[in-house]
Amino acid sequence: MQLDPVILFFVLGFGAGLLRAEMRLPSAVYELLTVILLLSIGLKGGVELAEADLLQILPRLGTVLIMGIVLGLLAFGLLRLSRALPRSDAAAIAAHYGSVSVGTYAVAVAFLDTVGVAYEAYSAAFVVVLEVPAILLGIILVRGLRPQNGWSDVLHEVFLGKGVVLLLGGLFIGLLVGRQGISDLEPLFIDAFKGFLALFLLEMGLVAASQSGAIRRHGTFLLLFALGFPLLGAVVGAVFAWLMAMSLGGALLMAVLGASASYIAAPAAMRLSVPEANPGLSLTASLAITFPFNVLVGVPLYYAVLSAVYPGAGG
Amino acid sequence: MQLDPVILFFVLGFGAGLLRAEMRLPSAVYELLTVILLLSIGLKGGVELAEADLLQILPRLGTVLIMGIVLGLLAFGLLRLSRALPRSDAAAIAAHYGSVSVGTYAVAVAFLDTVGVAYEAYSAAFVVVLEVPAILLGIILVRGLRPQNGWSDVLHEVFLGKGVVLLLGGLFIGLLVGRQGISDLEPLFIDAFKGFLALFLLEMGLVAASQSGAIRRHGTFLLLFALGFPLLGAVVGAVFAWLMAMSLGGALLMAVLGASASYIAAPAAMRLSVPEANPGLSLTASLAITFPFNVLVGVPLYYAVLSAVYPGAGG
Amino acid sequence: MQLDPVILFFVLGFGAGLLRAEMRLPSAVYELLTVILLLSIGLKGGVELAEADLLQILPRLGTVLIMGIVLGLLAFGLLRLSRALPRSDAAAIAAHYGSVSVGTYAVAVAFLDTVGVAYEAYSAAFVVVLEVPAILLGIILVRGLRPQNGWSDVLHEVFLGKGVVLLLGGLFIGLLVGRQGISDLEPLFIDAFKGFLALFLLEMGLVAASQSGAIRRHGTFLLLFALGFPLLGAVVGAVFAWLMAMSLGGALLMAVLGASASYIAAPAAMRLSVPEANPGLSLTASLAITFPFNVLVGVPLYYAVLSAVYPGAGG
Amino acid sequence: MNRKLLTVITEQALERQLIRCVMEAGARGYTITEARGQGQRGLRSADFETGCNIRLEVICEETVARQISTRLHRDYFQDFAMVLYLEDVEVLRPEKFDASGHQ
Amino acid sequence: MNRKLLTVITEQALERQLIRCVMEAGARGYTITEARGQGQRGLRSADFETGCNIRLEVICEETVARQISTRLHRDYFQDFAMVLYLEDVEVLRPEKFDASGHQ
Amino acid sequence: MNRKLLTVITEQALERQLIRCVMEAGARGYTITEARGQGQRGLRSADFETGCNIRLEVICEETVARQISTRLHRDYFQDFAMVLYLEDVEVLRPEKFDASGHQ
Ligand SMILES: Nc1ncnc2c1ncn2[C@@H]1O[C@H](COP(=O)(O)O)[C@@H](O)[C@H]1O
Ligand SMILES: Nc1ncnc2c1ncn2[C@@H]1O[C@H](COP(=O)(O)O)[C@@H](O)[C@H]1O
Ligand SMILES: Nc1ncnc2c1ncn2[C@@H]1O[C@H](COP(=O)(O)O)[C@@H](O)[C@H]1O
Ligand code: NA
Ligand code: NA
Ligand code: NA
Repeated sequence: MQLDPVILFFVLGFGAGLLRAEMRLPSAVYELLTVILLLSIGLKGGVELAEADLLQILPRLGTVLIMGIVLGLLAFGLLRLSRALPRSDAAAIAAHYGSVSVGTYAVAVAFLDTVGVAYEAYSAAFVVVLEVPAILLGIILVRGLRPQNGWSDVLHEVFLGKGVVLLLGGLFIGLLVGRQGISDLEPLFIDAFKGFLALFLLEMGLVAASQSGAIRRHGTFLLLFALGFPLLGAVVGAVFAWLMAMSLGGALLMAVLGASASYIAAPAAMRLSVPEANPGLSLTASLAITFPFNVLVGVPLYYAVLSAVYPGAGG
Repeated sequence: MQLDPVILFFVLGFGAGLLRAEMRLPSAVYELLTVILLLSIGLKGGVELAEADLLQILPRLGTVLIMGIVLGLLAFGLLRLSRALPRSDAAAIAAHYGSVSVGTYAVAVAFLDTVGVAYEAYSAAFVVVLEVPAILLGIILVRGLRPQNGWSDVLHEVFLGKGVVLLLGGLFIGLLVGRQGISDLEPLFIDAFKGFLALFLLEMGLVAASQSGAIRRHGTFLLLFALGFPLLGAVVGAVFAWLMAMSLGGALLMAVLGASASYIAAPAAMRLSVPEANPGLSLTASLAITFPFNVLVGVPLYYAVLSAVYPGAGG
Repeated sequence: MQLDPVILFFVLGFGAGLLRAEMRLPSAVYELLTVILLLSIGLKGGVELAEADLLQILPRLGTVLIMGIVLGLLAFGLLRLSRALPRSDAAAIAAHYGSVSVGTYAVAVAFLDTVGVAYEAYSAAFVVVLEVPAILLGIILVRGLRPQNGWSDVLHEVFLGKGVVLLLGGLFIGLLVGRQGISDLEPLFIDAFKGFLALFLLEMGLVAASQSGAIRRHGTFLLLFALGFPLLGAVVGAVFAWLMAMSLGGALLMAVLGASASYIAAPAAMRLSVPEANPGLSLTASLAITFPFNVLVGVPLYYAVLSAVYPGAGG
Repeated sequence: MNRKLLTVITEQALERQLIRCVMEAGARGYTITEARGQGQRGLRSADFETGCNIRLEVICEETVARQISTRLHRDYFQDFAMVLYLEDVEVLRPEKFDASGHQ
Repeated sequence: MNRKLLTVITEQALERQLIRCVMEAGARGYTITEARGQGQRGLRSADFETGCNIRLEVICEETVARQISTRLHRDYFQDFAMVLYLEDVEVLRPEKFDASGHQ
Repeated sequence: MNRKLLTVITEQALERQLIRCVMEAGARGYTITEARGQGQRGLRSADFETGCNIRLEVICEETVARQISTRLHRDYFQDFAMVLYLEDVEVLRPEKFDASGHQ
């Protein structure tokens, strides 16, 4: 199969980072890339929503919400069973893994475009839905219904973070103006998507490498969890996709949503609400282990397996 | 009529801003967007200038200069008559409203492209001309011919601000190399124009929302002026367009130039030259009231009216 | 001949800079542009490498390495003969002129695209090779084999600077995925290349202008050297191109590599390793004199001469 | 003429809470600059997703400074990266920095 | 060995004037960092078009510091957001910071 | 309760070396902000390719501060743009800043 160049950008960044090359993109550039990717995914999803049957999709959002809680509880349960971590750390990690990584989702979308497999682009709406429940769950698991600094800051962080607002905004704009309406926006948001994704992954590689020193510090248990849970999460995601009768492409996206862990919304929210949890632990797991794993191994692996076993995949 | 998605980006930004979502673009990104928009508008204008009769256009620049002074004096007169504001504040606001907003001009250009109406793209030169006279007028109205910190800093700020230099630079480059010559620059400066404008308006929506708290503080008089003066300014602009025998599209651009208020060059210049004027007042008016009004209501409104009444509009 | 608009952007920046217009791009934007240009040049080169005979090219890299040392020694010899500068300053300047400027290389590539002359795009690999030897030579000429702060920081700076890593990374990615593979990256990295180059040159014009005050301070000797050495370097580059039997386009690129002076890798490395050398001296020469000279005069001049005399140029 | 200058270096994530605490204690203003650094809780910079620091300065009366510093110790020292120090400074319009000051 | 450290926090728009004032008063240098903050004139940050602040530091002799602070008060305190404070600092090569110093 | 605050303003290029020097002298942390400015070695800002400055602060015991300042003088004062000054500050958990401190 053809090598996807965006993945090589991640490898480049990761390698450069390990060698301590001085080339982190300025944070302003990273933010610009994030904004463009979020809007781009949102717009594409919205255009598809405009052409889909909304009444059919709405109940699926509820199903996906349940998936977020299932994933969070699964992660928390496994971590507590292992007795390796205090309650607060287990809850914080559960919040990360029940939530999702938009970057990984973008890689899966690029993968499907490259191999030429159709998918339900409106799944962008699922990304939005999944941003929320696991984070709230994580907080409740530690604080009950009274987080450290009150709910208002937390809810603000979760619902009004860049991720939710831009994805949702893109979805609505795409939904309102339709495929024809966004045609003037395509050069920047659609045609250049893979180029921006390449730059984003270059940066993410550098970031992941800068965290990788922490892996050793946090021990093999974390490593095992951060490599093992994605596999479980992918299965959960694929099962939910099957429950919702999605296509093979859609099933890959759902698997990736299940397998990926948040490294933007969750860290910020957990830092404020469960400050006694060690932020290094959950960030190392999601950013330095799970993200690279999914990008390099997970996406093609899940696809290979799904091609073979997913109902109707012709495998 | 088809909804223009760039406007929806403004709405998204404004809404997110009101909800205090944490997503302001870094200032570096905002500056990059400004630079690209200014150059893009300048280049397009220059290419048209290259194909137009320069001898016919030069006297029009003089006419437009007069329009800037007329608008500034009108605004100052109205504000002084109302007795609501001290002389310095009236002059500062007059400087803003006699000058123009490049962002609003870009929205009008995008609007005309969307509805498919031709326009004199060389009007970009008018934007440059209008940047200057009202600001100088505003200073003279307070200081006479001796501004607070001497003329040199002010003239520097006015003539060598980003706006004038980049617009003028783009115009000259477009004029020198012509349509054929800029073809390699088109992917970035022309094709992606609307995408960049969308990001710019997203940011402007956030900025406008962040200022909107100030509206209440400054009272209804300011609100009335900032909503009413654009209507007057649009009429003035349209009349000048008619005097210069411009097309319907050109008349819309002139109306928008008349209706819009500066929020970049004017604030910086007035802050230094008339520091006793309250900068919150003029910025709230131009940025939090007039800009959103023009983008959301003004542009289509002026166009609807002009379609009906402008000579030769076939209305 | 058709004026190349990217050169006019440099002129615009330079003029605006001389007038002290307030419009430097934020450093984050400058870094983004650098990253995109480096990757773009690398990718194009890599794609060509994928289609070329690697066994034929590898020995050429060695030849180019020798060229870097020849240029460095030439510059050092001339400067020492003149007795105008202490050893440390001569060595620092030699390091700059034996090394190369990627920006100038990009201008030459754009020039060849505009005039429609073919060239060996894999020359991007030569840029990487030339980044290194002259800098190490410069250090050794002053410190012998014991630089001020040890070799490790210096080697890190030289081999793991943005320039080498991104060019090399782009080359490898292009080489691995080939022309077909990078097609999705083209909108950002290939189609928009000239637009980004225009913005980059705008900024470089501003930077060069901001340094130009220093020219007077450093006297006419520096001016003469910074204008004269590029001519010599261009001849050296062309001779090496001829030795390697390159095309006319390739010969121009080699001439430009010979004529240009580093203003990124070399300054940083020399500052740490030969701190007693005056950084103003070498930066003024390379950035404020040689770079503008090459961009405005050198590239077309070298091309005109090569068209007339280069074997097989049909001149 | 003398007031206290209190400087707090801490995680960016706390900015909102910090400002609330400072203003509630009666300070009349504050200044923030972006910073990075290292301390007991390791390296903190934009290069690490643990994020940057902020450096907050407050000029105020000694009692206000003590109150802020007590509250910060109580609420954040255990779980957050935080450093805090006090200096004497001379200001020209001291009333501008007083909890009871008239503008 | 002792000199004064004068810190001025004010609107970015004044940078050019501020530097002129500092150098004319006889200071040998200055350092500027970007800042944001809040005071009598409200919130000042990049998020608001009123713009950011700058934080300027000058190490100099006491007389120079007094002169700068007097001029800033006279010219800018009424119309601009501005805060200004003085501290004692110990420097190692005091002549580097003196109006009459030889380089 | 009293410690020294040492501030160093110098070229960005020296950051790595500076941090090494500070930590080797026994400091327990440091804080860096980006700065620009002017001094004997001319204007230093992002606008000039000579580059920006950094402003490094270390809270530490007096002996550590003296040691850092001596080493910086010896190694860098001659060839690099550098300014350095010392102040007294009051900290709340002094052991957090001591070379011999227990975390
Ligand atoms: N000794 C010190 N001197 C100056 N800054 C310090 C020092 N220790 C810590 N800091 C700063 O305070 C932040 C939090 O410190 P800590 O809580 O010790 O991790 C660090 O990231 C540094 O920016
Ligand atoms: N009490 C204070 N402590 C620290 N910084 C202050 C204080 N008051 C004002 N500032 C800073 O000085 C700037 C101007 O203050 P003002 O003139 O009071 O609006 C503010 O934007 C803050 O950055
Ligand atoms: N008198 C001063 N007050 C404040 N900062 C200074 C002073 N002199 C120099 N600096 C800062 O220290 C840096 C290096 O100074 P120098 O070594 O004198 O060039 C300058 O770029 C300024 O940022
Ligand atoms: Na997940
Ligand atoms: Na107007
Ligand atoms: Na060279």
